[in-house]
Order: sequence, then structure tokens, then C-alpha cells
Amino acid sequence: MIDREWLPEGVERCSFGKFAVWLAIIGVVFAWGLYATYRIFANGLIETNLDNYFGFGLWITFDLAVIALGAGAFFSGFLKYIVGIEELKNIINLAVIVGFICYSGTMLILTLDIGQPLRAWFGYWHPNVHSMLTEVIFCITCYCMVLIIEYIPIILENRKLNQNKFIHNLAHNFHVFMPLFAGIGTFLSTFHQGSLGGMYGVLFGRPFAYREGFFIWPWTFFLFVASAIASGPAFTMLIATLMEKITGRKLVSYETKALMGKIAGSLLCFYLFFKFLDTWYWATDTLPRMGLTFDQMFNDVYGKWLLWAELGLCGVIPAILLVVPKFRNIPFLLYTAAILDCIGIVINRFVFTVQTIAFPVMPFDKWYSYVPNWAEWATTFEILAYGALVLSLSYRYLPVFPQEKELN
Amino acid sequence: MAKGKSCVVLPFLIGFVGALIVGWGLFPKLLYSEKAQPIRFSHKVHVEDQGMACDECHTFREDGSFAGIPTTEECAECHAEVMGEDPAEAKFVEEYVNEDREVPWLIYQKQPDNVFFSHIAHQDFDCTTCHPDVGNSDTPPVYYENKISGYSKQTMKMWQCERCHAQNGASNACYVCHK
Amino acid sequence: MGLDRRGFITFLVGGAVGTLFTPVPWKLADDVSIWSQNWPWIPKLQYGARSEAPSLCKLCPGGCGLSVHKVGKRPVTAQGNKNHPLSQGGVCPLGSSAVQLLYRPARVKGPLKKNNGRFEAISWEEAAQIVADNLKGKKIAALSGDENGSASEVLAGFLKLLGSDDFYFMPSDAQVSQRAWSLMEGKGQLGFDLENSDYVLILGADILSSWGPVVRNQKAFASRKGKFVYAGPVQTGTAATVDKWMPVYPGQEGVLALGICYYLLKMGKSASLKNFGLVRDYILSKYTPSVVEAKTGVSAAQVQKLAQDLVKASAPCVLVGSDFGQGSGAFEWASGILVNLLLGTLNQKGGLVALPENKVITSAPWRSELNQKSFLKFLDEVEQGKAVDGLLVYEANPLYALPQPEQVKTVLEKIPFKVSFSTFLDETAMACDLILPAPHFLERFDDAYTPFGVGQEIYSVAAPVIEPIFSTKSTPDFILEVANKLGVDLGFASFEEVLQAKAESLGTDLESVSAEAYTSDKWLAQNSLSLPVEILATGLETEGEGVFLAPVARNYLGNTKQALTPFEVVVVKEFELQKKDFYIQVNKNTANKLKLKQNGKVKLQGAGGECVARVNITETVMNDVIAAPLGFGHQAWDEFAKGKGDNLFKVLSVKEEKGSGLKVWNRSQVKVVRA
Amino acid sequence: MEAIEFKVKWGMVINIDKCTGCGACMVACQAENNIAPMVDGSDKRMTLTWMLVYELSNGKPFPEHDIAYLPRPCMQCGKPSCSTVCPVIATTKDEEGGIVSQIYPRCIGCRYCMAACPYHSRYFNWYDPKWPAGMEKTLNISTSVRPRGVVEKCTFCHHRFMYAKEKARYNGEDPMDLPEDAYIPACAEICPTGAIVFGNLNNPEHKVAKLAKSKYAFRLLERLGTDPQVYYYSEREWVRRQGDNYLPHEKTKGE
Repeated sequence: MIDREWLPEGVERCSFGKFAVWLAIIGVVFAWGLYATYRIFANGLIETNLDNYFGFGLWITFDLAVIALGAGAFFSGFLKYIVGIEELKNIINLAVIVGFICYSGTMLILTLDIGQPLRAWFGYWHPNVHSMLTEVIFCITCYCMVLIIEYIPIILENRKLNQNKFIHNLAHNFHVFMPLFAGIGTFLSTFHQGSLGGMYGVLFGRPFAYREGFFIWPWTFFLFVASAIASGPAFTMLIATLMEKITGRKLVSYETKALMGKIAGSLLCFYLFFKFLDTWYWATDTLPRMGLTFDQMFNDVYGKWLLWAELGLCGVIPAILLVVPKFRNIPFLLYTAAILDCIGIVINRFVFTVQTIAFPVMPFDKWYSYVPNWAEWATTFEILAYGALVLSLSYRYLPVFPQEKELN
Repeated sequence: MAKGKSCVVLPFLIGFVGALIVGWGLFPKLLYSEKAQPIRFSHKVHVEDQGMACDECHTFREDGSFAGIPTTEECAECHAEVMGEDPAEAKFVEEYVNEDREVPWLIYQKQPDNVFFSHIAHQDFDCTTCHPDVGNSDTPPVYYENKISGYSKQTMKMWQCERCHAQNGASNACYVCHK
Repeated sequence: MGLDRRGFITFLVGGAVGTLFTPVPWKLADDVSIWSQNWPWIPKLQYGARSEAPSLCKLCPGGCGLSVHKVGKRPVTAQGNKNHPLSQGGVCPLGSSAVQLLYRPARVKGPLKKNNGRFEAISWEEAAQIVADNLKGKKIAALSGDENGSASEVLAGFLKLLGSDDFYFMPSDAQVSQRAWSLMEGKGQLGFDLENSDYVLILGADILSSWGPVVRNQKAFASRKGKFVYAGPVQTGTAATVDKWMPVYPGQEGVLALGICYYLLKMGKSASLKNFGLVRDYILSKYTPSVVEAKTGVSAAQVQKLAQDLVKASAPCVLVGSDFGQGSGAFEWASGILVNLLLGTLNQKGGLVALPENKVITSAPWRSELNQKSFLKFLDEVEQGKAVDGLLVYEANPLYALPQPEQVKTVLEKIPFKVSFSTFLDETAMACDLILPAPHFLERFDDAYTPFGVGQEIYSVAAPVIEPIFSTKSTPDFILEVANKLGVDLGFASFEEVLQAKAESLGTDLESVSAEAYTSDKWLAQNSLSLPVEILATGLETEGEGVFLAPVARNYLGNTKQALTPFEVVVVKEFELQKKDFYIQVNKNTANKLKLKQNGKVKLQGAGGECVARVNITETVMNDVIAAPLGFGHQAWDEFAKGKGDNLFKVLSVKEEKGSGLKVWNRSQVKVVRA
Repeated sequence: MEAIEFKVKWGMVINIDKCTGCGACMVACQAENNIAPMVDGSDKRMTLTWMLVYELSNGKPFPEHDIAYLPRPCMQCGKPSCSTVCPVIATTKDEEGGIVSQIYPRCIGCRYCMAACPYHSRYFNWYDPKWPAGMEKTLNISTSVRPRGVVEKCTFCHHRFMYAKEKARYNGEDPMDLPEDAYIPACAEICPTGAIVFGNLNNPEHKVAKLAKSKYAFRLLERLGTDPQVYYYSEREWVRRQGDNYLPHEKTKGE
């Protein structure tokens, strides 16, 4: 293998040729997305299926979903470095990498999503402090930087790089400061997860999303934080499992995975309790005050099935499966529950993004539906391919999984 | 070790200073192109020699808008025929009056289309508060055009407008100046 | 000292750090964003002094005064002229797009001659010579869509001097009303003094959407003293706003009028008609409440209520016209006039009025004479072998806007020499041998004398507000030039002189009438009127097979002259047009009866053609009626109108009215089949 | 954010009972504000109409059916849902008169304001504006031409306010105390039935101030708390009821 000396010590990796084929597959998807990206930058957003009714669509849904799912990074960091759950060291590297992918991917999508990418920096230079989106822009950027800082020591631990004394010392120093960054990350992340929810909750012109709240923060602020930490750990754990299935190697012990499941499950219960409360209050108090009923919020396309899927099938059921040890210890149920958990959060982000604006607020207006077009899918897959690329390279060349040696 | 260090510091310094020279010295030269007015218009001839007042040409219209630079038709009220010896005047009559064309004057303080600047709201200020003092010039100053943005180098930036508004207690609401 | 790799890297790092301390990155970021604010491919604004110029809209016969707003020499927007009696500051969507039409892609940019099916550019001298050669000693006909302009007078006078009586207007209610009025031995042009009426009953005519001088109607409605009641098959813009809407089957407004007459006669009302007794007995025996109810769909009680309300009003006015501004017969108009006579509103404030006429071209017939003639009858004659050598078409698009245009096309093919003076490349221009474009009306002198439907004599003139953009020539001027070549003397050297003479004949002059319209409140007193009873028989005819079709004309769909304008495209509603398909409107009841589904594709089959549409189910249409928009289905023009929907004129079926000999198509029936 | 109280509050009262749905306001608006024409206008989610006329139905079958037309400009809300969410201060309600601004060179095109506005008053420039050859010569100097990628909306023809102020200054009058007809947006000026009335809601002499007080006056989605400066007027209860969301048992405003 031509790259043998770059591989982590004491682990086995597939042949470089095989790896190159894998990269090529990713590359094809990535190139497709790149083509769409080019079209969008050259011709504008007319290349997408977004319109004046659906100014937000697949991209924002995707952004919100991956940011929620990427919450595994900050929350695992928080639990490991601040709370001190040592077991999480087995998966914390992966959590950081997944988080980095999710956040950097989001930022890439966001530059596509705005109509004037060349003015993207206005968000920092001319910020409107009253806008939740400003908070999101700042926190995401800062947190993305934190993730880069957290990611760097993992890169520096590459066997070849680490031979350099300076790099070796640098990596070590980074590790020393990790709790600090974990703390900053937790703070930033909590805020922007919340702000993302706040973004919708403050829309008092959109009854589907509008929520009252505490001080300047609508309830969705807190619910988004809760739902993110309830799904992030599950997602990290699923990625680890997926990598195991692809590589055929044991990477993380089942105990660690179950622990992640337990964390996710407990938080999911916590989240659901408040989410049910919120939904009930919204349906029976907030909406009637606007002259609307719960039933009016749904139509044939964006039906109640979405709500039941989100809260029941992908809410209550995974919560039970994850908190009850008997179920959690059966791998099939653990993985199923984790998948459902993640789907539930994606549905949540989807309805808040799309159904919010699909509901016709003016009584004489009507429902419209939105379907993303190829360019939106291609760019979304571009980011997925980008994630797969980063993950593949990290797995092959960096000591991501401390348990890998002993488990195999 | 000492040798290793100097090997790091010196190239760094060279790079650093080099960038400063390029950035402060060369870059502005590259960024702007120099342009001359299509006609060498002499304010001096009109003001000093002919004793004209500024508002004989730079007038307010009856709707309160500012006419800015006079049209060829207005100039032709005097310059229907060549009056003097100046070749610039001859060029003006020949190429613009006779052809019934407007002169593409370069406006040093030209604001973009998205700005609504009301001259009449600022009539208590001296013209030179914002405009270059060309009232006595014989040759118009060189016009510097930003190659990227297309703006004149002297186009006032928004923060300058805002500062003056703030100092004078005028509103800085967006629509006070934008359209 | 050699530069090793590490040295080079530190050099780069130093450069990068140094750059941060220069304006380069920050200025670039700023300038690039400024560049995005002024992209070179986005048009820049051209500044200049703002001014207003009075003008006149010639896009429909409504005769609205415009105020064209200019920047420097460029017209930028067309707004209503506040001082003009017919617009009073308002304009319809067509007039509002007047300025932009200067640059409509469909404009003809210079004289064209067809050679082997393709148009080639020619010079105006050549054009004048060709026309002169082809007219000399030939049998010539002319068709004009300008029913109130002096240009038509020039054209008609020219034809007369060439020995031809074949001058025609495009069909409209102006002609039908004139025909009916003449049959009743009336004089002058009929009008409605809506401004002063306290109870306006509108039967059929969609006066607030498209009929007659729309903007003036809307203004009169807005400042109404009493009530406006509208009876028509569809809830149009008129129905949406008037005080009361009454559904009545399409083309049955005349019957409804006679239904009202029945009750008025029962109340003992009379009219000064020579044959009043005959008329009275006829109506009382034939138009009994049950007959009227069956024909119109309006209950006897409602008809009686209408009659009572009209009698109670101090200045009532009844306006009977076609739902879509054309195709009605003398029957409807005579019936409408009769109601007014019974109510005693003729030449009364707020009632039906007779307005004077005017002409300055000696050889030209009076407008009331020209309005007696029907182009459709002329086409019949041509089809039956009448020899015609040439046809001049001015401001008209018969190949699109006459009923059964495909048949019209076949007949017109028999005429060997056809000239279109169209400003735009319309369907008719495409089929002509010569296109000699008139300037856009903002580029030329033009006028409007008493548009049909108004209640007073009005004369407005517009001077050009912009130099012609393309190689165009004012048609009346061109005609005067050709007349000169042929040695025919119309008495004027230029069209401007014609307008000057007309202004003078009214006791004013060109300059003042260009600045402000001339108005006078002269009404023509009538001698003895009569009403041939055979006209009244039409309403009793049994209807044919098929479903009633109610064409709907709205100015935002364009009209018979102007196709959907670029700025009107977004005004068209979702349920009127989707991409290439236009919609018919039926209510749920009718849809169930005809087994039609929402969005389903259907074919409408008329007597002379068919068209394809989709179905929109809406309760705005009365039972057993299909409503559909006029104005779609253009095959010429430009991308803004071409190929959108289908032309409803294709399914209108023409019948001959027995009493008057007029052609009528306001009672068209169609078959609907699923496509 | 606290709503600012203005001395002058430009407002509209649109009499729905007078609107024939002719569309003149929509056309006048496009011409006045340099909106490029579109070749296909049938997808109403892609068209750009600062002023849009909706057709309202009372929902009953023929013959009880009734229709009405509702022209919808920007509501210039007293408490805008849009301007507060803009991340880059490209839209504000900060100028005397209370018109919600939209600054095209600042806008980054994130469309958050569009998601926030329940009236669909905001439009995104999906295309670069393109006029048929030559038609760009009819561009008005009133409004800057917007590139693709930014959001725009009705401004109550704000430039006309600026023109009126300039004229007042020229005539030595107070630019903040304009006569009633000195400043009127294009749509209100052109409306053939005078259905759109415009003026200062804070001036009791102005027609709008009187009309807005009528029991038949209402505002769109008032219950959401947007506090629009556009009022509607209809004597038909069903029309007023469609101006807001009502639970079945609730009484319509004005009843």
C-alpha cells in the first residue's frame, strides 16, 4: 500500500486501490453537485424549484436537520469534558468530525441559498441584532471555527504528521485546552440551535410556527435545543455503526453505543414532554386566539400524518426503545430507535420550514405544495458526498476510534 | 538553531513588507483607471471671464429637482456657434451641438441609481462640502474610476452621509436616501 | 541564502499576514459587493427633467385622455389625464401600458411587402407608388377599427372619391345601436348620461369591465347618485361591484327589456311612437311574464320589481348592450330604447340621449351612415362573387377578432391586394400583401370624436409626445399622399389640417383642444319615432342546440385591436390561463350536467369552428352557461401573446337577424366534448 | 423591538365594493417601478407583482354566489413581521411616514422576510430583469433597477413622497405637512373607480383617516398584530370576514 506510513498504527485498512474506487464513487456524486452549484452561481436561484411562496425549501430543511443531528458534537463534548463522562472518549472524535461536516456543509449550502452570495459577509458587517438569523449566522460561524479547532488535533495525530516534534507538542496542547473549547462550543451551539428554533417561533405572521415564550425567546428556541441534543448523539452513534458496516471492522464498543442511545433516549423523553405540552397549548390557545383551529393547519399534502409520524412513530416509540435497557440492549432495536429518532427530528425541521409557509394565512389564499428539483437535490448530495469524503479520509488516516485496536 | 530561526523570520518579513508595499502602493494604482472629461470645460472662463453665477447653469427645476449639469440644448443657448478661440469649445459645438448629442460628462460625486439624493434638502450647505471645488478650475480634475465597482473614486460612501446626518440631527432612516 | 521550502512557506505566510494590514482584501470585498449592486448587464437609469404631456388613448374606442409622464425626451409612464372628462385621472390596464407598447416586440419597424410569402422591407416612396398603382381604377374596400377618429373619415372620404361605398367599421355595439336607431327613424348618435342618473339598469353590457368608454363608465359608477343594477350571465367586474347582480342568459337582455316594457305598459306608460298601439299590443301579447321568465331565467316577480324601481327613480337609465361589446342585434337595442322611451328618459338628464355628429371631409359619409354597414355582410357578398380588387385595413384585426375568423380568412383570400396599416404585426397584417405601419398613437396626431356610449359631445386631439421610433407613417397622411398621386382631392394637405378644421368646426382650435378636450351638452331633439314590430320578433325565436356561451371581454386580456400587452401578462388570473391553455368557466351544476372535471381538457364546438380549453369550476357563472374569455389564442404578435390559449371568436356562430338583416352572434351556442 | 410612533402615517383605504378587478393598478405599478415584464405569468408563485388583485368568493353556490376583488399592496405594517427578522438591516420601518423600506443593494436575498410576511407582499428576483429590446428606454428614474437575487416589495411609490417633499421645499412649504393630493402612489392615482384612497392616517382632515374609522373598515389579518397601514372597506360582511381568520362562533369585525 503506497500510503502505508500515513495510516494509524496497529489498524488494518483496505487496499489503496479499493479506497481509490470508493473515493471515485463519492467523486461522481460530488461532481454532479458541483455542476449544479455552478449552474446556481451562474444563473441564480431560478435553477431551483424555490418560489415566492416557498422561499425556504430542501436546503433550509437540510441545514436545520444536519445542524440538529450534528449536535452530537457539542453535546458529547459537553458530557465528556464538562460533566466528565469518560466513556464518551471512545466516540468523541467521531462526534467532532461529524459535527464539523454538518456545520461546514451547512455554511456551504447557505452561500448557495442566498440570492447574493457576494454579499454574504453583510451578515457580519451590517448585523441586525434583533434578528434571530443574525444570531444564527454569528453562532454557526463561531461554532464552525470551534469545530475546526477541535478537529485540528485529530488531524495532527496522524502518524506521519505526529512524528514532527512541533506538531506533536501542538497537538498535545490542543488537547489540554479541549475542555475550554468544549465549553465555548456548548454555549454557542445551545444558542444557535435555539436561535434556529427562534427563527420560526418569532414569525407572528405565520400561525403554524408562531409560539409564545420566555423573554425574547419563543418556546421553539428551547424545543430546538432539546430536540437537537435528543437526536445528535443517536446520529453520531448511527454514523459509527454505518462505518462499521461499510468497513467490516468493530470501531466502537456496544456499551458506548448503548450509552449514546441512553443519552439520546432520556433527552428525547424530556423533549417530547415539552413538545407535547407546546403542541397542546398551541392548538388550544395560540391558534384560537388568531382565529384558527388545529385542523386548519393541515391539508391533503401536509397532513396530520406528518405530526403523528413526528411525535408518535418517530418520537414516543424511539424514546421508549432507547430508555428501556431491555430494548436498548438489542442492537436491532437500538439502531431502529436511533434511526426513528433522527427521522423524527428531520420531520420536525421540515414542517417548521415548509409547512409553516405552505399554510395560507389569508383566508382567500390557498395551499401550494413544494417539490425540490434536481439542482437542489444535487447540491444536497454534494454536501453528503463531501461529508463522506471527509469521513473516509479521517477514518483511513486518523486515529478516530481509540477502541478500534482492542475491538478487532 | 539560530540559523533556522533567521531562516524563518527573514522570509516572513520580506513577505510581510512586500505585501504592505503591494497593498498600499501598487493596488490603488491598479484599482483605478484615470479618465479625462470628454470636453476640457473651463469653469474659469465662465465664472471669471464671463462673470456668470453658478446657478445660471446649475439650477433647480420647478418641481424642486436639481438639474445638475446643463444639457447641450441649454449650453447651445450661448454656444450655438463657436464663440472663442478655445479648441475645446470648437469640439463641443462640432461634436455635440451640431450633432444634438448630450455630453457624457464624468460626475466626480456620481451616486448610484439606488440613491435618491435631494439637492434642495441640502441647499444650505456649500457645494464644496461634498463636491470637489472646480468652480475656478481651468482644466477639470482627472476622474478616477474604480475598475471593479465602476464608481468614481470620490463618490461619497454611505458612512460619510450617515455621519453628517447624525451630526446635524437629520434622520438616518434608510428611505431618507435610498430608492 | 537559498530559499528552501520552509523559507518559501514563511514568505507566503508573511505575505498573507501583511496583506491583512493593507486595504486589498477589505476594499476588494467591498468593491465586489458594490459591483453586485450595479451589475453591468442591468440597465442603468437615464436621468432628465420630469414632465407631463397630454395625450389620448387609441387602444379602444373609449377615448381616454392620457397624461404621458416623461423624463427628458423619453415617455416613461401613461397615466390618466385628470382634466379629461372621459378619464378623469383613471386609465384601464391597456391604456396604462401605452408607453411600453412603443417597444412591444411585435411592432412593425418599417414598410413591408410580401414576396413569395415572405416580407421584405421597402421604402415609403415605393409603398406609395405600389398602393397608387393598385388603387387606380380599381374596386377598393376599407375596414377600420377606429370608430371615432378622423383618420377613418379621411379613409372613407378617399374611398368615396375613388367611387367606392365599401368602407366598414369593425363590428361593435356602436353600429348596432345606430342601425336600430335609424330603423326607429332616430337621428344622431345614442349615448347614456350615466353621470346624472339615479338608477342605472344595465342589461348585458359589461360596462365596468370592457363595454364602451370603460373608464368613464367606472368614473360615473364611482360617483353615482343612486343605484347601478346589472343583469348578465357572468359575475364580471361589473357584477362584482354594482348594487345588484341578476343572472340572465346570454343574449337575452333584449327579452328582459321587453319583459320590463310589459310591466311598464301594464302600468299605463306610453311612448311617443307613431305605431305605439301596435307595439303595445305586440308586447302585451307576446312578451308575457311567463315567456320572459323562460327565456331569460329571471323570475316574473323580479322583472316586475325592476319595472317598479325604474318608475320610482327620478332619472332612470336603461342600457342594453352585448355582454362582450359586439354581436348584438337591432332587437336588443330597439328593446332597450323602448324601455327608455316608456320611462320618458329620452334626452332627459341622466337618461338616453341623442348626440350630434360632425365631419369635415366633404366626400366622407356621416358616421351614422357608415355605422349602418356591416363588414360581415360585405364578406358574404365577396364570397358570393362580388368583385373587389383591394382592401385597406386600418387599426383592425379582422382575422383574429371577427366571429369565425377561419372563414373570414378564406373569403379575404379572394381579394388580390390587401394593405394593412397596423402598428403591430397582427394576424391580419401577416395575411396582407403590404404592411405600411402607422406610428404608435403616442408618435402621431390623432383624435377621438364622441366615443360611443358617452352622454355628451366630446372632441379630443392628441399631439405626438415622442418622435417616431421606427420608419412609420401616419396612415391618413399616407392616404392624402396617395390621393394626391391619384389626382384625388380630399381638400386637405395633411392630417393635422383635418384636425384643425374639425376643431374649428366646433368653434375651437387645434391647440386648445389638444390641451383640453372640447365638450358640449347639445342633444338632438327627435321628431316622430316608430318601431317596426318585426324587429321585436327576434326575441321569440327558439334557440338551437348546445350550451349558451357567454364570452367575457376584459381589458387586461387585450381587446380586438391590441393583444395581451407585456405588462398585462401577470394580471391574467391563474384560472384564466395556465401556460398554453385557457380556461372556460362553468358552475358546479353545469359541470355535473356536462360531466366536466376541474382542469379537464375540453373542445368547444361552434357552428364555424372549435377551440380547445380547460375547465375551471366556479360559481361566478349562471346555470347552463359556459363563460370564456375573449382575447387569447393569438397566432401573430410576440411572445407575450402568441400561442397562449385559443381564440374564442372561432366558436362564435353568426346568424342573420330577421327584422334588420343584421348579422348577430351574441346568442352563440356550443357543444362541449372532452378532448 | 418597540414600534416607532410617527407624526405622519401614510395609509391607504381600499374600497373593495368599488374594485372591478380591472388590473390597472397592477399595470401602473409595474410601469412606475421598473418591473420587467414576464413572458409567462401563469405561475403566480414566480411572478413579481408589488400590487396583486385577488379574487374573493363568498363560497356559496350559484345564485347566492358573490365575488369581490381585493388589491393587495404592501401593508406597511406598524409592527412589521418582516423588517425585524432581516439579518442585514435591508428593510426597516424607521422613516417618518411609516413606510417599510427595502434596500436592494443591502439585501443578501435570504428570503427570511418573505417567510415572515403573511401577505405574500414580498417578492424575490428569481430572474435578472430583462426588457424587450428598446423597452428599457421607458424605464422610470423613480426606482432603481433590481438585480436578481434580492427581495423587493411595494413602497407606496416612496419616490413620489420624495418628489413631493422636494417640490414643497422649492415652494418654501413644510415638506412634512403636505397637502392631501401632493403625494399619491401610482395605483391609487390610476384607479378608475377611485377604490384606492391615500393619505395621512394621522391627519383627521384626510379622507383616509375618516374612512379608516368606519365600521365597515378592516385590516387584513389584524389579529396577528401586524398593525397594517392599509385598510380595506366593504359593506359586505362576508368580505370583511375574509379579511381575517375567525372561529365559527366569532362575530365579524364591524358587525
